[in-house]
Amino acid sequence: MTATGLTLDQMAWRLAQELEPDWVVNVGIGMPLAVVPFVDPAKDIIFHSENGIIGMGPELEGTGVVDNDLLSAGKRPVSLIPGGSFVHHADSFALARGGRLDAAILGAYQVASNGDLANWKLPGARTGSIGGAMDIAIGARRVLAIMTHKTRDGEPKLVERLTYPPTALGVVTKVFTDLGVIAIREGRFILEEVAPGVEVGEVSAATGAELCTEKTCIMSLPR
Amino acid sequence: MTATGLTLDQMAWRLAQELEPDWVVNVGIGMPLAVVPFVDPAKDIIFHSENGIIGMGPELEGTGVVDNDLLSAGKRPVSLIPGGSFVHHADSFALARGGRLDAAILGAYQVASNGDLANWKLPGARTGSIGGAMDIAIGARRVLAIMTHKTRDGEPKLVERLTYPPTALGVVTKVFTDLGVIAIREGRFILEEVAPGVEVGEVSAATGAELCTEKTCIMSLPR
Amino acid sequence: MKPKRKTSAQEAVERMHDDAVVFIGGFGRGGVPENLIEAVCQKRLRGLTIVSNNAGTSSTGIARLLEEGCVRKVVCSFPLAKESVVFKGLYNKGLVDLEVVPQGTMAERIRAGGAGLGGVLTPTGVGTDIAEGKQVIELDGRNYLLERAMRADFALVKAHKVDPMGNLVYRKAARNFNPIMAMAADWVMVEATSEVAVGDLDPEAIVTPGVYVDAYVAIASAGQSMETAA
Amino acid sequence: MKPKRKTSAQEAVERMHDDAVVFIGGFGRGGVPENLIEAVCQKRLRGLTIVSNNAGTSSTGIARLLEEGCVRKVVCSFPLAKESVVFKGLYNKGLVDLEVVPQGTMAERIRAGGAGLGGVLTPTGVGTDIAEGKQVIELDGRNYLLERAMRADFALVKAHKVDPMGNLVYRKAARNFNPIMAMAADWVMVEATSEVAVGDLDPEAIVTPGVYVDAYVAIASAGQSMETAA
Repeated sequence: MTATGLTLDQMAWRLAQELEPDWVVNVGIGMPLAVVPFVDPAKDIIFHSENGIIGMGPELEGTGVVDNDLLSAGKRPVSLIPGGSFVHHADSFALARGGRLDAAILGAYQVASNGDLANWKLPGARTGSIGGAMDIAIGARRVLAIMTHKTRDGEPKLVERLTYPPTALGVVTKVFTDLGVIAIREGRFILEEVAPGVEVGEVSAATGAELCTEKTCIMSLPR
Repeated sequence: MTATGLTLDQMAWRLAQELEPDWVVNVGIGMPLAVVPFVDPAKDIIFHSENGIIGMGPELEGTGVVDNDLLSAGKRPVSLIPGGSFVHHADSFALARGGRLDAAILGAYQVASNGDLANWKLPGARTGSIGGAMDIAIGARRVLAIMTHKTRDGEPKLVERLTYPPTALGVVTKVFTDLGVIAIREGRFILEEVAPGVEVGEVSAATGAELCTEKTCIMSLPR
Repeated sequence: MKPKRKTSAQEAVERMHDDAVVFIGGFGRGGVPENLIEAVCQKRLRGLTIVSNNAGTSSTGIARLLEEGCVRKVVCSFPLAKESVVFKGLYNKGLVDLEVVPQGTMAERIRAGGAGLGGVLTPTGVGTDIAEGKQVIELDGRNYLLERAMRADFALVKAHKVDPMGNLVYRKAARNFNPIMAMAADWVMVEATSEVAVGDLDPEAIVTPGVYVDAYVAIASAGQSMETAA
Repeated sequence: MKPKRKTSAQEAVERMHDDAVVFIGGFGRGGVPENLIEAVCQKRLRGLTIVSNNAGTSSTGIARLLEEGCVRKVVCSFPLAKESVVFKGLYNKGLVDLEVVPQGTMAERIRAGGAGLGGVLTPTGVGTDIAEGKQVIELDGRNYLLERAMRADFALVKAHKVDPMGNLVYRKAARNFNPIMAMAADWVMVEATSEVAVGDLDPEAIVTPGVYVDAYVAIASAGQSMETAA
């Protein structure tokens, strides 16, 4: 059914359009990393990496030498932009919680219509890896979640109430899936854009909560 | 009566002997500043100034030019020792509260036999200047108070219970007055040393609480 | 990264308004943004709450703001310095309010505001007048005061060098409250002694990352460092 | 100021003992004091509680300590990295305890320990499993968790340069937890890539003042920065 939806690259491209010039943005590990190459350099986005890099530059590839002192949160070699700087971990998370992140891009297991986010632990699991997700989700002005619309088993990941252990409550502002762009406002999912070739009704059926589709547009993709 | 006691310079000299090599020491404003010139440079004491100087050097005198960016807490021009550094105010007080100060030298209005310290506000006054005294008194491993044994009106300043507003509770470890050196242990004043020419009974009479004088020695002064 | 707004002192303070809470860096005369303060005076604002270590000395810094009638309340640790004559005059006449905060508690409250925390538990002030009206929390048999985080609408920060990205370094003990105040205000204005090019500041030595800075002025202050003693 | 104890990795860890709580700097492989860790392994300590961001990757860093059976408990934010095979093996067999702490909360708890605070109030973790057993405090209608300060008996710190007074600077993102761990342990051991003379480090750029350092080792790590990619 979702064969007609967006590819990961298309999802990442669409999310990248959401970032506004000069924003300070934290990018989580996993799917969010796919967004970075699509961000227009002319927007002068300042990327924050939780391990104390303010002004993280693009990933380095194929140089053969790895500088372990300059890795992203996903442990991949990166660069520092001119004017970037380094801080220690308490100062790095002070920035994240303190309101200076315009946006955080996070992966998700589930997102609820009240903005609750689950992305660190599976139900019933003994434990999970939180990393910095709880602090970043609670601190960023906007939390942009990127995930497939449904699980591999076909279960909806956009739900009325989380069944996975929460990461943070009431934080997600927008969700970017293979089927469309869903904003969260006043406790409701609002389908702002639907992927080309996908029916609005198909998105509603794949969503585990009420989906407002009154003002849904068809997403414009490049080319 | 206290005409036979120590001069301020003698009190300061005696307190200076108390500091052990390599200690990190905070020096308050007022009477404590008199101690610094008597500290043996060979002890390599590291002076901390609350305004973010770690390794504060001696006061500068008569140079004609004042560097307002390098003043002591008492707003007097100082220097930085080789290997000294600067931190911001939160980090400066983190050091003070965090247990890395071996000693603080503070002036006092009153000291109680349980170690309570009063040094910031007069009784009945609308307000006073705390500065960093509360944090430093609570954080330093040893609080060495320097003050005259009695007020100008002849009232004892070493008391059983504070009548002045407290700065910190149970913190003072030793008091250096014009009449002697008084340790505080297990809620009691212990007269360790008496100033030359002063009678032990005279000190007891000038003290507003029980004074243990069993092991009192006569203070040795230089020359 | 786009350059921050470089401006004049007058333009920098344009968006400041009456009744705002304002952080002002400095300890004694070190690290006081005197040109920005002067611009606030000239704007004739009213009802400001000023958070700073001192209440102004002689007729400089915060004393200027007090003199010009801009200030309703001062939050500080050391209000009654010998030279704080303007403050003492107004305070004794009941013309300005005062909240005295222990210096280390003030630093932590500001840092907590910048760090998105609700507050900190500190042993400082337990059993003193400062504890009045505050929650006491016992942990492992030791008492702590719950001290609330503090944020401001505006911060006036004095730096040594600024680059066009807003990165800051300070000079000696003029650092004091400036870096933590820059973290904890909604709009941060910097007065730097000099401006350098992007890349001139060592990324390892930048104390305040430019993300905290909203506007800056590059101007050498007459009354600042290295003045001739009176 | 007298020089700090300069020593070998073996001598540095001499006073460490079984059942100690130990801070270890690092994030991934950046800023991990690998030589000090190796010395701890060789000392064959038992029952250690290790506080670090990760639970060790492949067979380096904390994975070495786990492999040698030195560790009773790991306190970290990211235990289940793909490469944390040693930890996962032991954890699944019930041979090591785990406390998962959100990364920013871990940083603040350590800093609070260093700053002599009892704890901090953070919005992080409210309404999640992390809140279990913790006091919730409401301020102005927002809920915060009371997170306790954390201190350690020992800290193993990785720095870039050290001077004989113990002053430290770090290299790039290898800074991470190292400076705050150096503030919050009773005995702080530093492994620096190189040693410089007193005065060579700019007083404005020193990140960890020497007063926090008890002993140091100057040694270049094989597996650290600038290794050739596999």
